[in-house]
This record gives sequence, structure tokens and C-alpha cells, in this order.
Amino acid sequence: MTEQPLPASPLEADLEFITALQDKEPQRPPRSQWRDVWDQFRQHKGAMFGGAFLLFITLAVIFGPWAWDVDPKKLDIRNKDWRPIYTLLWDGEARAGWLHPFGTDNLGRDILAQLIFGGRTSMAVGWMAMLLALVIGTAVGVISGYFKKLDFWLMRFTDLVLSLPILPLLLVAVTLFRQPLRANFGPEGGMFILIVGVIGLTSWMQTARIVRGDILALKEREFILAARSIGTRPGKIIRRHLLPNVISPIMVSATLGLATAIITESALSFLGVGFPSDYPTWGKLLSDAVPRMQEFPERVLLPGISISLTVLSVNYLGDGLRDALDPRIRGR
Amino acid sequence: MLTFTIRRLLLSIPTLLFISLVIFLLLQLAPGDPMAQVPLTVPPEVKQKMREALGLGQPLHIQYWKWLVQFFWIEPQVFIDYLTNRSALLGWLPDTSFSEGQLRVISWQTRSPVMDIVMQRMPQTLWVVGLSYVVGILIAIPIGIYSAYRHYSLFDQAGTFVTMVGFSIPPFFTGPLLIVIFSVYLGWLPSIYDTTHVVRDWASFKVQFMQMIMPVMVLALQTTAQISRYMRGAMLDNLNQDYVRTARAKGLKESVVVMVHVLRNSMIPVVTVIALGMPAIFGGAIITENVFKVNGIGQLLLTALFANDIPMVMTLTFIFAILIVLFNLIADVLYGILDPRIRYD
Amino acid sequence: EGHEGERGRDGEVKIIYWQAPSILNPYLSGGTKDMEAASLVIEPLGRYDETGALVPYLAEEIPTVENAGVSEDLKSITWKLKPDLVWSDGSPVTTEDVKFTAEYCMHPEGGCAQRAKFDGVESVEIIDDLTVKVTFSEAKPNPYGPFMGAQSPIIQKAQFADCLGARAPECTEANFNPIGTGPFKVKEFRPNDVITMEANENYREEGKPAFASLTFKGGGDATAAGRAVMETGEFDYAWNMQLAPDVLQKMAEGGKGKPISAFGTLVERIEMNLTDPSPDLPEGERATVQHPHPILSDEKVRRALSMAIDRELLVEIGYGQSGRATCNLVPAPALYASDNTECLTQDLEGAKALLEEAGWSDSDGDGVREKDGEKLSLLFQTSTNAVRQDFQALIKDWWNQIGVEVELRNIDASVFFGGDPGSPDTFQKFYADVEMYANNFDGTDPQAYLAERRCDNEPKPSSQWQGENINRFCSEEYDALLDELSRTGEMEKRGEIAKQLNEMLTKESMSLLPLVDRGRVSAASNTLGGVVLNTWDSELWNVADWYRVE
Amino acid sequence: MLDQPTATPIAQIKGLRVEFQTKDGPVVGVENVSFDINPGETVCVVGESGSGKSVSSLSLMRLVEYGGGEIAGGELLFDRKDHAVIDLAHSGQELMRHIRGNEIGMIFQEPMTALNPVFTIAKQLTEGLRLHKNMSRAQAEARALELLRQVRIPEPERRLKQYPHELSGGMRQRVVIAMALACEPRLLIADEPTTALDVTIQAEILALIDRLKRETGTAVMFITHDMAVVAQMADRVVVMFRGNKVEEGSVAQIFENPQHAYTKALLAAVPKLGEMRGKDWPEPMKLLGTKDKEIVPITGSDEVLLRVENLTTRFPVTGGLMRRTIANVRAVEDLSFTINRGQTLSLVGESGCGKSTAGRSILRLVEPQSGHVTLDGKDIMALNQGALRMARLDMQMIFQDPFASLNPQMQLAEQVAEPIHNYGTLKGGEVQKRVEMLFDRVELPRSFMRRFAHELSGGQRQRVAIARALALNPKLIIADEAVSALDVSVQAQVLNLMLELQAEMGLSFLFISHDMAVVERVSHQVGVMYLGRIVELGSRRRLFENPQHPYTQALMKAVPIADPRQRKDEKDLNFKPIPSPIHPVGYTAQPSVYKEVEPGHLVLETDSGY
Ligand SMILES: Nc1ncnc2c1ncn2[C@@H]1O[C@H](COP(=O)(O)OP(=O)(O)OP(=O)(O)O)[C@@H](O)[C@H]1O
Ligand SMILES: Nc1ncnc2c1ncn2[C@@H]1O[C@H](COP(=O)(O)OP(=O)(O)OP(=O)(O)O)[C@@H](O)[C@H]1O
Ligand SMILES: [Mg+2]
Ligand SMILES: [Mg+2]
Repeated sequence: MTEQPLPASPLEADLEFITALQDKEPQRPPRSQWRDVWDQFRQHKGAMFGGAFLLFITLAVIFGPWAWDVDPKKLDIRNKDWRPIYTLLWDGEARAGWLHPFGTDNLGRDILAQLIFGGRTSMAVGWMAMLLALVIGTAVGVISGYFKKLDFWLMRFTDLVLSLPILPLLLVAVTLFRQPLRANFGPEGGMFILIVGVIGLTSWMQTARIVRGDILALKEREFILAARSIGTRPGKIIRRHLLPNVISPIMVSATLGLATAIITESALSFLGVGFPSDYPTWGKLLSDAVPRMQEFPERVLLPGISISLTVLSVNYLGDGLRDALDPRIRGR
Repeated sequence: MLTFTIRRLLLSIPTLLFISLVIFLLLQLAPGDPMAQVPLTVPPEVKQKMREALGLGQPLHIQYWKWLVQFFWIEPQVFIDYLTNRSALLGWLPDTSFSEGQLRVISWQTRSPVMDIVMQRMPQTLWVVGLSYVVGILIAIPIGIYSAYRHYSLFDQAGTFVTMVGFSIPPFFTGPLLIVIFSVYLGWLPSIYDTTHVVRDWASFKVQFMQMIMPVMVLALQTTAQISRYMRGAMLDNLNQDYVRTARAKGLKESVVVMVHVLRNSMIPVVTVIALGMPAIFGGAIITENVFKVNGIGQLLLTALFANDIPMVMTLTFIFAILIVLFNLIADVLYGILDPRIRYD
Repeated sequence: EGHEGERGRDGEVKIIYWQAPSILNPYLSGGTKDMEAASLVIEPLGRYDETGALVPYLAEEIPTVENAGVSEDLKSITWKLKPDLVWSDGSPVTTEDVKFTAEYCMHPEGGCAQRAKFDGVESVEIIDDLTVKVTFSEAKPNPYGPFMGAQSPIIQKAQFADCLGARAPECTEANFNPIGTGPFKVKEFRPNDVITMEANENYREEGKPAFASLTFKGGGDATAAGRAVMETGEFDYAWNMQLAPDVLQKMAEGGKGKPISAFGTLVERIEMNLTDPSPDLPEGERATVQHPHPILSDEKVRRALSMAIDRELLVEIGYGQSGRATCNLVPAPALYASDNTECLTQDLEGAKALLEEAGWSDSDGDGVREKDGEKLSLLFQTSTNAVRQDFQALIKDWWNQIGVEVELRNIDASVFFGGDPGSPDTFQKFYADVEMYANNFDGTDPQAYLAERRCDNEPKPSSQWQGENINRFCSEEYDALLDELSRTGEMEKRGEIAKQLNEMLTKESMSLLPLVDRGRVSAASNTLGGVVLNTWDSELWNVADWYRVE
Repeated sequence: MLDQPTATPIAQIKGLRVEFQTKDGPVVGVENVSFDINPGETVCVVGESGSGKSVSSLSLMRLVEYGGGEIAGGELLFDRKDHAVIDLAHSGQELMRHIRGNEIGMIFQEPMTALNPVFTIAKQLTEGLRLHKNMSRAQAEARALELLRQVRIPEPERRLKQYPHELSGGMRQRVVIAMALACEPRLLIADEPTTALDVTIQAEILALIDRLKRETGTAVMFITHDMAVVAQMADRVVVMFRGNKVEEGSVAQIFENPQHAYTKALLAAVPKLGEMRGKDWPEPMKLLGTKDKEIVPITGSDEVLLRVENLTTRFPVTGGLMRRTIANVRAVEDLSFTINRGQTLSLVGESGCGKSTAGRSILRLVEPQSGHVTLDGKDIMALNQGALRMARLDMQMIFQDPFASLNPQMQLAEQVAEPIHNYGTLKGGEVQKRVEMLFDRVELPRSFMRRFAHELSGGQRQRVAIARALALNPKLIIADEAVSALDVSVQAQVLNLMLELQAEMGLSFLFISHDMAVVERVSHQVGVMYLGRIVELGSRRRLFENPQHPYTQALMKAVPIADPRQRKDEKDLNFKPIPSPIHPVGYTAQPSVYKEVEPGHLVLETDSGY
């Protein structure tokens, strides 16, 4: 194919009429896409709050151990059942002090340190399981929406997984995979992979359904046909044209997914299948503290609030991101 | 629509058979043993004998086939017998006795037919879990509507906040919390659900009401959170549609525009979401039932799981699978019925 | 005493078991919850009382050698029923029913959970309507297996006649609603949920039970059950309050009820795996006697591990009033309990010295001892249970202090105690270095219990991992002494031997570290009178004597 | 009518100013607009997209508030029946609700979305009646039936029970009109009521509104951007431009003696049917504002580039339990034509006649049943997927909806570069250069390269789509209704651009459209399609000057002409509903047999169903 020279524009403007007839130019100067995203994002107060809190809590659980270098597993029986420092405000007699600002548990383990370490695990489990579920859900959704032949089977597969009971599944997984995983990743790493795997593998179905529905609708849009007509391969159509357009339902699933993953992990702790017992997670701290919640309400409230705030901020962040990532909304 | 439904129903049969096989194999693979609750003082050989008496030693395919026959052939016969012998509806038919002498699906734990126990558990499960679903929906829908109508208002923000908090707090925390407040400190509500309570008159209804408040509320919190999010989203989508402007141009009242025109359209996706949530009602709510001792299907599944009562777990999960497949279908059909634009086949 | 009066005068009593009964036939289940629920309805010939002494129930008296009820050669025992006994349906109780009970449980296809109670029974002969004779194939120093205690009550022949052997599970109606002689009879049984009962109008004692009806609720967890009795007063009696002492105490402050406790033979212990559980070994050789444990085979290490534990503190944290630190595997009855208290004082320094002596020293300064390049590192497993996890944490902490690295693992109880040979996580397989659980023995005689530690009785692949010698202890001397015990009838002598055996396992070899002698804890409402907690039989053994205090 | 000075105007808009509060601060939707509407008069408001036409009308209904707008100034005087004149801009919503639908009726732009999809036609029609006229259900339904008859919907009884989606676009629009007329309003506002419709249906709707106006004496405010429609409908014309009124006058004045430059430019941009009479070759339009440039006819060559023979495309209709194919939609049936290098063949016809399917079948974006497509000697039908992809290098497509055919999430430069990347025709920096050159070529500022589709106007978007189609230097471009969605002024520019490109690069076009005037302007050859077949095929000149097939003749009649003196009469129109293209599986279609009436002018002899 030879390159044909395109002649320069022949139209020279007659100023008076051209203003009347030419297309209006957008008033705003062009800006970088990410600047735009950021500007839109910044306008969403909830998202800013959510993002800031999430950043804070992520940094806190990552760098917290340096700032507060107490070992969360360290027992100190003599100093058990300390109250958080603020109880001194109304009860001068309370066992509390700066040594353990959030108090200690019934074996004298420092609650602040446990919260930090527990947060690490919970956040990691939450994020990883959510990402895994998202990846699977999106993949299944996109594939079954896009390839008509696979649709039926993938959707029936989704039904299948939907009806699998999670608890026996986890027990099976533990039996089958714990030994090799433990050998390769250590007892905690292995369990981490297992839990993330099981939660991720059993919570992608909703995402898949929603994404599929959206893809089915998008597929009928003309720009997909256009992409096909300019020779875009299916893989690329999915990546470049379909996926960016289903980002908002994916965002919503992601928010709910993170919350569900953190909560499922805690439910597993509650049912006694999960990390080694001396390995704190927010869910486990919460469920361990429930029997003593009358005397030591802080032990349920602290992890409870941590979970809620994290989930909440992820939700707001998701709302904001969805608005910011959609150029149509961003334009307004 | 009818052929669509029939076609889907037919296709779901092999799907379900496959699901049952997967569940069966999964449970076989699962570690654990029905003898776990027998005290350690009972010697191993006795336990071995007990296992054999349960039919544990048989080859897998025989066990699976036996279950299939029992579930798909004998249990329906039992049901027919029940209908013709005892039910009010069909009791006038000559009594049948198809199932006499046939071995039904027997629970290892209780040595009684699984289906009988399931039927026994249904009322309290439906009362508590089902009612909580209804309550959750009844709360969620107005919240969703108003949040969308007053998008980004204070109410919307507060609604989002409360529902998300509700969604993020696990029931094993909210349950005991409510018990401590309302049962222990205030002494207003019972902490333990009485499954044998029968509502006969006003007073006994009050008792029933009191004992249901807490579990229903704990469960409804989760439903509310989810449904109100969907409702809000659907309303937002529809409020900007052209037909809303048309309705306004007719001079309709704002309430009619929103509550008739917009709501009807927004309910279409929400109703299907609600339908998809239905199987969970029959599946019970494991943790909440446990916390309040409601002893519905969820608690049944949990105890069966911990006791490794495979026939029970197998049957329950499979019933659950049937419901999921069925309600998936119902959701699709509902969608088609509610939305005149959708026509299957 | 205020509990005299007519039957049913006190209305309703409500009992909560956080594990719900699933069947009322102890022969088909063996689970404690089922057995105790059944004990309200069906009764044995005799029971153990709170001191472990035998008391007649359906029998006129307890047969002994002295009253010629037991033959001199210890090979037979003759029971005499009380006259005029009737079932709750009004039909008379006869020795036919007793004989049938034995037949029912001894049927080879029945899978009877209490089969061990009938071990060695050669025949059950009816002498007359009220007299029945049980003959054993060999001398039985303890002939009170059959028909004694909650495990082996008498069932009605008329009701169960069609339920023998393989047909046992088909008799749902009978299994759920057995006709009995006990103070109550079943009105409605909802498996795993709730049982409603009403007073048995044919009960043999005048004016008993004091309650006209009984509700037996199941489900939930110990905390909730305790709360319902002690804090909200919704229930009268709650079973098995396995809760941390501070939690229990806080609940008692609720003022509606109080915890009650009594001690039996249940001992929480740590088993030391004497074989090598390393995953590097081929399956089939792992944790078998072919490979002695590389670390724990050394008695000094085991002793050091024991010395590092502060048992009193464990009790304080985990059990409070309802536990006692112990160094014995057999803590009771007094006749068999050794007075060994050596282990009760924690000695971390001594433990360290002992490890040094054994060649384990921390040469690289990382806080973990090594020997020949191998780290002193242990995997410590137990079942999932809040108190056990606290124990694990504490013990791990102490062992860390003496330079032992510990990895903790907790396994779901249904798997851990399940005994499924396919699972790597059962306590029998013991694919870990140390493990913790509790066990006790039935009745008052420890012979069978001690005999579990015989050589060759360990779980192993060839026995499908069944076997009770969990720590794979093996000593010829021990086995010889066991044989002597089984030949000895004289009580004093038996006590001596049992103590010696107990010490061989604990004090001398340290192959098993008893930690806590665990009592039964239950909670009873302040308005409930007549409760006597019994650890040797069903907790509800004297429910006929319960009454309402105003 | 115009010369009656007596009646007071029904509505007077005085100095209207409407502002919208947006995130980027206030936006002025309408700056300063004043005009009157007299009883029994049709006032056409014209202007390009975004000039504030809809906002003015919505302000009159006081519906702008619901879209976030605010009437910032001016008066909206409305003469109620009792001759009390009130200012709508300041009356309460309660009163407005009474006026809306009752005294002012409104017809909206989009018939597809203006009806609530989940309610029956009856419900939607009677709602207003029951509210404003306090009718009982039965009365209201009787009136609804009457209304449907009035707007000439076939089988009105059945329609009442149907849902909007079961009606065709034209019928839906008629329902919307019936709805607006339900309470016999004194003022009817019609906001682009025909933009989305076919010519034939458009003609009918226009005639309908005109008739109703005459019969009921309602005043009509008719909003449109189509000058041809204005010529057909208006008594008076208001020209709007960027929120201001720039000119007002009687229809004759505006068309014959426009004063404002914008009006002139607008009129110049309107293609008029018959303008090309007597010319053999298509040529670019003479637009105002362009320098006096020579207008060169485009002759093309005689060399055949694309040959389509007996092309047939069917879509299966499945049904029954086993989902077997029970019938086929015969979208394209035995189609044959050729396109020469550098020339344009246009396919015209009504919605659903198979134009798009024909275009897509040639690219094999849908798989045809049978037939041959030869492009530059290459047999497209015989290619496998890989080769087909390569063959698409030579043929590209431009779609109808410029918004839908661009990915909203991608920057424009990326989208234009995408085909280049796909085929790897260029590498590295050259891609960028080529994209820049393409932007220059379609006269888009380079600053647009990093924008998103929604930031552009419709015409600009369509230019991006053209740039994308040009990126690979194709030989053939299939333009599927490429200008239908554009404003006239913009449409003219895009058309000129296409013609220029053709002249310079020797491109061939398959131009798909339903707009006869546009087709007349751009084509060398024209094929008229009906029910999947070409009923008449020939050179543009012969076909337009001597239409032979009855369908072609009817089509020609329906096209509105931008000349107020050539108004059509409803009597001239004579359209039958298009029969269903669905046929059972066993049905065999007859082959298309043509009669050559003139050299190169073929007319279908086979029964086409018309
Ligand atoms: N809801 C809104 N928010 C912000 N700006 C708006 C809104 N509605 C209209 N506008 C602005 O008001 C101006 C006039 O819009 P209007 O809809 O009246 O145009 P129009 O002449 O009807 O165009 P079209 O022919 O496309 O229908 C436009 O610039 C538009 O951007
Ligand atoms: N994917 C498809 N499946 C089934 N039928 C289809 C499909 N695409 C088009 N059709 C049918 O084929 C016929 C021709 O459709 P086509 O889109 O080609 O018409 P058109 O002339 O382009 O109409 P328009 O002017 O509305 O674009 C119509 O009856 C249409 O309903
Ligand atoms: Mg408009
Ligand atoms: Mg088309």
C-alpha cells in the first residue's frame, strides 16, 4: 500500500460566517487524562475522605510495627486486662497506662499491636481475595458475555459454584493443600493463600453476572462493531473497548467484595477454620472479644470500627473513582 | 415465555445432576468423620462398627447412586403418600403407599429421614429469615427511592453511611450486642428463640413478635444495605430518562411521576435481585440462627457439617442448589414479565 | 426441705444444652448430649452417684460379691429388678426387656455405640420375671459394664423388637420417643433443636418429679447458654459452661444463677509424639514406631518442656474454680490417684539447664536452641476451642522462653476427633510434635484407660490409624504391670498398681504431660433446688429430685 | 392567517434567560430570546444543535427546573382560556401542573424514549385526561381511542393494549402527539418531532400536525433544525443561534430574503432535492463562508472496484423448545451491484429495508448466506478469518451514530491510531505523524487529539470517525448513514469533506442513507432498496429524473423540499406499511429479475412486496 499524500486543508475561513457554521470548540483547554481524573475525584468529598482514610489505615498497618514496636504475640500475664488509656478520663482507678494505650487482652497481649498486625492480615486477605474474585468474575463475565458459545456453560458453572457450600470446601482445601502450601510458604503464608483462594473462588459469581449483563449490552453498541471493522482482534476489543466500559459495575463489586472478604474471613475465624490461633486478624479479634464485650467493650469496638471504617471508605472511594474514571461524568 | 421456561427447566436437569455429583465428591473428599462427637472413651473398634452400620465403607459410586435413587425416586413417593394420606388438600384421594418399606435419605446423626427434619425446620426458618428479608426490603426500598430522588442530599449521605456500616458489621457481633442490650440490661426481649411456640391468640402473638424482633433486625440490616443500594442505583438511572419528562409534561404530580412512572421501571432490576436473594432465605442464616438459637435450616446445616452428617449436608446443599437454579430462572422470567420489552425466545 | 408434695406441682423446668441432642437412643449415638437427654427418659439398673459410688435405680440393690450378686469367680452378676416397675405406657418392666437390651446392643450389624459396655458378655439369662443373670466369658473384676450408668439404660422390648441390627436406624419413632421408666416422657422431639417432655405419671416414686413439664433446648454456644441461665434467667439449667473463669464470674454477677462444678477424671493433657511426624517421610511411615522422634525421644527434652509450664496459671486463666492443676493422668478416684505434685512448680531455669544437658544450646543467638544443626522447633496442635487456644499461646510463650520454637495449629474439632483415616489432621494420626486434648474414663475403674498405652495399641496405618496409644508409648515393663493389674481383684493392690502405671506414663517418662484436672461446670438457676452435679454419670441423673425454690 | 392583526398572542416570550448550575459554574442555555406565538399559527424555531431551542420550550413548560436549569430573567406570558394573562416564569408549580398537559401540550424529540416502556399506551394516554378532565376510566379510554383515530394509527383498539416497544417509531411518535393533544391544549410545542424518523413517516407526521392545527386552531411552536421541514410547516420562523434569537420573519421572508448571515449560511447548507437536476456528476456544495473555490464535478473512473453478486443475508429466528431455527429474517435478498473506483453508490430506502445489513455483509461483519463479493479482484467470501482481516485494510466503515461508534473511554488520537496499530502498517513516531495528518485532513484542530468523544460536537465526532476510516488508506469506505445524525450545517461540511477526499484520493463510497436530498448530492449511482432487494438501480441522474419503480416514486414524493412554495399535501402521500421480512424456513425467494429501462437503469420486475 503506497502512502498517498493528503492535501492540506482547502478551506480558508471567512471569519464572519465561519463562526456561525463551524463546530464549536470545547472551551476548556485540553489536559492530561489523569489530571482530569484527579480533578473530578477531588470534588467528591466522600471519596477524598475514603481515600485518605484508606491510605492512613494502609500505612498504619504497614509501618505501624515500626512506630509501635510491641510484639502482638507477646504475653504479659501480670498486665492482662488493661483498659484503654481513655478510661482514665472517668475512672482514675482503671488499670490503664501509656504502656498499652489500647489496653491488653486476657493474656496480656497488647491490643494496639494486635490491631496493627490484625489489620495487616485482614487488609491483605480482603484485598487479595477481592482482587482474585474480581479477576475471575470479570473474566467469566466478559468471556460469557462476549463469546456466545461459552455463555451457557459458563453461566451454569456459575450456578454450580454459587451452590457450593463454603465451609466443607474450605475443609477440603485445607486437607488437600495445606501441606504443600505450608512447605512452600510457611504456615501463615500457606494459610493466607488458602483463605484468600477459598474466599476469592467462592465470591466472584455476582461480579460475573453483572459484568456479563453489561457486556451483552455493550456488545451491541456500534463502537464495538467499528472496532471489529478496523480489524481489532477479540482480545484487544475486550481489553480496550469492553473492559474500560464496565469499570463502574466492577468498582461497585470491588467495594462490596472487599467488605465481604474481610467479613468472611472473620466468619471463618468465628467458626474456627482459619489462621493459627495466635495470629491476629480483625475478624478474630472481634469474635474472640464477643464473650467479654460487656466488661471490655473496646475489644469489640476497636476491631469492629476498623472493619466498618475500612469498608465504608472503600465504598466511598469506589463511588468517587467510578465518577472520576467515567469521562462522560467527568466532562460535566 | 412458556417455552423459554420449559426449555430452561429441562436444561437445568443435567446441570443439577452435575452439581449433585460435584457436591457429593466434595463431601467425600472433605475430612472429618461422623464419629467425631462420640466420646473418646468409646473404643475404636466400636466406632468402626458404627461407621460400617452407616454404610460408610461402600464404594463411592454405589453410595452416590443410592443417594440419587433415594432423593429423586423415593422421596417424591413419600411426598405423594403424604399428600394422599394426610394433607388437607388431596386427602380425599385414595391413600397411596408407594414408599412403604423403601429406605429414605437417612441422617447419620439422628437416624431419621432428612426430609422430615428439613420440613420441621422450615416454619421457623421462613418466619425469621423470610420475615427479615421482607422487613429489609420494606425498609430498603423507601430509603433507596428517597436517596436517589434527593441525590447527594444529607439524607442520601446518611443512608449510604448507615447501610454500609450495617453491611460491614458481622452478625456475630450485632447479635450478641443486641442480646446484651435488650435481654440482659433491659430485659425486654428473650435471648433464646422458642421454636415450639404456637401463635394462638393476641398474647401468644405478642410473645412470638418479641422473640422475633432481634434476629429479624440483625438479618434485615444486611438485606437493607444491599437492596437499598440497588434501589438507589436503579432509581438514579431512571430519573434521567426522557419518559419522566413526558410524564411531567402531562402535568402529573411529582409523587405520581416518581412513585408510579419511575418506581415501576426501577423495580424491574430490583425485583430480580430480590428474587435472586430468595434461595438464601430457605438456606437460613447460619450465624444469626446460631446466635439466637432459632435452629432453622442454617443451624441444621452447621450442626450437620460439624457432625459430618454427609446425607444431611448433601441433601441440604443440593436443595439449596435446586433453589438457586430455580430462582435464577424465576428471576429471568420475572424480568421478562415485568419488562414488556423483554421477550424470551 | 420444701420439696415434698404432689407430682408436677412446680410447673415447668427449662434446660439448655448448647449442643442439641439429635437422638434419644444412647445405643445409636454415644454423644454426651444425646445420652444425657435420654437419661431423663430411660434408666439403667444402677447409676454412679456424685461420689462415684453405685446406687440402684431399676435394680433392688447393687449386686456385689458380698451380697452374692457377683459370683466368687467374678464371671457372672445377677441383677434383681424392683417389683411392680412399669413403663411410662403402663406395661410392666420385666427381665425380658433387660435381656432384649443386651441383644439390641450386641447385634453385630447394629453399630451399637455402647458395645464396649457389653464386652465379654457371654450370655444374659432370665431367671425369672425380676431376676436376670449376666455371664462373662472371663473373670471381670469390674462387672458393672452392662446396664449401669447413662450409657446403658434399659429399653422396652415391645417398642424396639423390630429394630434389631441393620434396621435400627429405621425406627425413627422409637429412637426419638423411647418409652422409659424415668421421671419424664417425651412429648415432642425435634432433632437438634428442642425436646418437650412431661412428667411420667407412672414414675415409681410418689410426688416426683416436681415439675410437670420440661423443655430441653439445644443450640447456640456456651456463652449464650450461660447468659440465659445466669443473666436473663430464661432457663434453669445450662450444661458444660466451658468458659473462661472471668467470663463465668461476670455472668454470675447477673444474679439469676450460679455456676456449679464437680471433679471427675477428665484431664487436659499434652501428648508428646514419640515418633517422627516429619512430612519428609514417606506416607505410611510417618508418625509410626519405625522412626523415633528426633527431638522428643529424649526424656530430658520432654521433662524440660514440662518444667517450663506453669499449670496453676493455666488453671487460673482457663478454668478457675472448675479446674485443678494436676500431674496425674488418673486424678480420681482417690484410690487410684497418685500424690505426685512434682510438676506443679514451674522451673524455667531448671528446664534450660536440662536442655543444655541434653545437648540443645542456642549457638547462633537467635533465641532458638540447636543441636547438630537442627533447630529445637515443635509443631503444637489442638482442636479449635477458645480456652485451648489461650493455653497454646501461654505454653508457646513459656517454651519460647526456654529456647524452643513453637508453631501453633488448631484444627476443627470435627476433623481432629473425627478419626477419619483419610485426614492428616486427626489426633490419632498425630502429624505434629505435640498435641493437646482432654480425655477421661468411664465409671470409676481406670484399668481399660491405662491399658490404652500398651505397646502396639498405637494408631498406625495397618490399623487404619485406629488405636488409643496416642503418644506411641511402649514399655515392656508397663505392659507386664498392666497384665498384673488385670489379674488382681483386691482393691488396695489395684490402687497401688494403677498409681505405679500412672507415674510411669507421667512422672517417670514424661511422655504425657497432664495439665489440668477439669471439672464439669454447669450453671443452675437460683430458683432450682435439688441439683447435685455428678461427673460419673449423666448430669441429669437426679432430675426427679429437682424442685423449684421460691 | 398571518395578516390577521386582531388576536392577542397566546404566548409571549420576552427576554428569556436560562442558566444552568453545573460543576464548572453557571452555563447560559438561553441568553436573550423574545418572540410571540399567535393563535392558530405555527411558529418554527430553527437553529443548530445546542442553540437553545429545547431550553426555550422547556422553560415555557417550566420543566427546565427538573433538568437543573433556572429561569434567570425574562417573562413567559401565557394567555389562559379565560383571557387572564399570567407570567409562567413566576407561577407556582401547582398552577403549572394544571397548565401542563392541559393548556400546553408538548411533543418530545425522541419517540423511542419519550414513552414509559412499562405502561400500556392506554394507561399513558388516559393519565392526563383523568387528571385534568376528571374523566372516568371508561370515558378516558373512549377519548383515547378517538385520539388514536385522530392521529390515524391503524387498528387503534389493539394499540391501546400494547406497550410502546410493540409499536414502530412512527406510531410511537403519533402516540406522543395524541398524548400532547389529549386535553386539547391551546398551545402545542413540538420539539423536533420528526428528527429520528424515516422520510415517509416524517411526511405523514408533518401532515398530521398541520392538519390538526387547522382543524383545532391550536397554536404550534415547532422546533427543528431541518430547513426543509420549516419550509413545509411554518407560518413564521424564529432563527436561534447560541442562545439568542438572530432573526424572525414569515416563512417566505426567511427563505427568500434572509437577513442575518447565520440564516444565509444555514440555508446554503441545506441540500435541496432537485438541485442536481441536469448534472451528471456529483459535486461539493457551495457553502457560504468558504472561499470562492472552484466546484469541480467528481467523475471517478470506469474501473470496477467492488462487485456484489446475488448477495443474500438472513438472520435466523429461533423458537420452540429446542431452539431450532423456525424462520429467517430476509434482511438482504439477492443483491447485485458494482461500484467503480473513485465513485459513490448510494443505497436508499426506509428503516429496516436491509441497507445496513447489506453494508455489513460486504465487510463480512455479518456472515452472508450466499453470494459473491469481489473487491479489487479479491473474493471476500472465500477468505478465512485471517485473510479477511487483512482484506479489511482496503475497506472501512463509518457508522450512523458518531457518538455510539466512538469508545467513550478512549482518547481520540488513540482511536484513530487503533487501526494502524492493529495492522502495524506504521511504527513508532510515524503513527503519531499520520494521526496528526489525519486530524488536519478532516479539519480538526490537533488539540482535539487528547480529548474524549463526549467533548466534541456531533460533526466533529463524525470527522474523527472518518479520520479513523481513512487511517489505513482504504479503497472503499462504507458510510452507513454517516451524516443522518448531524445538523444540516455540519452535515454539509462533512459531505463536502467526503466528496473532497473522494476527488483527491480516488476513494469509492458505498453511501447508505434514507435522505434523498443528500443522496442526490453525493452519488454517482443509486440503488433504491425495499424489503432486502434493490428495486431500482441506475445512475443518479437517470434515477432521480426518471424514477420508474412505484416505490421510488413514492419515496421521492415524501421528501420535504426546502422551499415554502413547494408544500406537500397530505393527499399526495400514499404509503403502505412494509410487510414483514420474516419467512418460514422452507420459503424460497424468487431471484431478482431486472428490466433495463434505459442503459444502466434497472428496475426490478420480480414482485418486491410493494
Ligand atoms: N441540563 C443541562 N445542564 C447544563 N447545560 C444544559 C442543560 N440542558 C441544556 N444545556 C445547555 O443549554 C444549551 C441549549 O441546549 P438545548 O437543549 O436547548 O439545545 P437545542 O437547540 O435543543 O439542541 P438540539 O437540536 O441538539 O436539541 C446548550 O448549550 C446546552 O449545553
Ligand atoms: N442481528 C440481527 N438479527 C436479526 N435480525 C436482524 C439483525 N440485524 C438486522 N436484522 C433485521 O434485518 C432487517 C434489515 O435490517 P437493517 O439494519 O439492515 O436495516 P436498515 O435498512 O439499515 O434500517 P435502518 O435505516 O433503521 O438502519 C430488519 O428487519 C432487522 O430487524
Ligand atoms: Mg433539543
Ligand atoms: Mg441501518
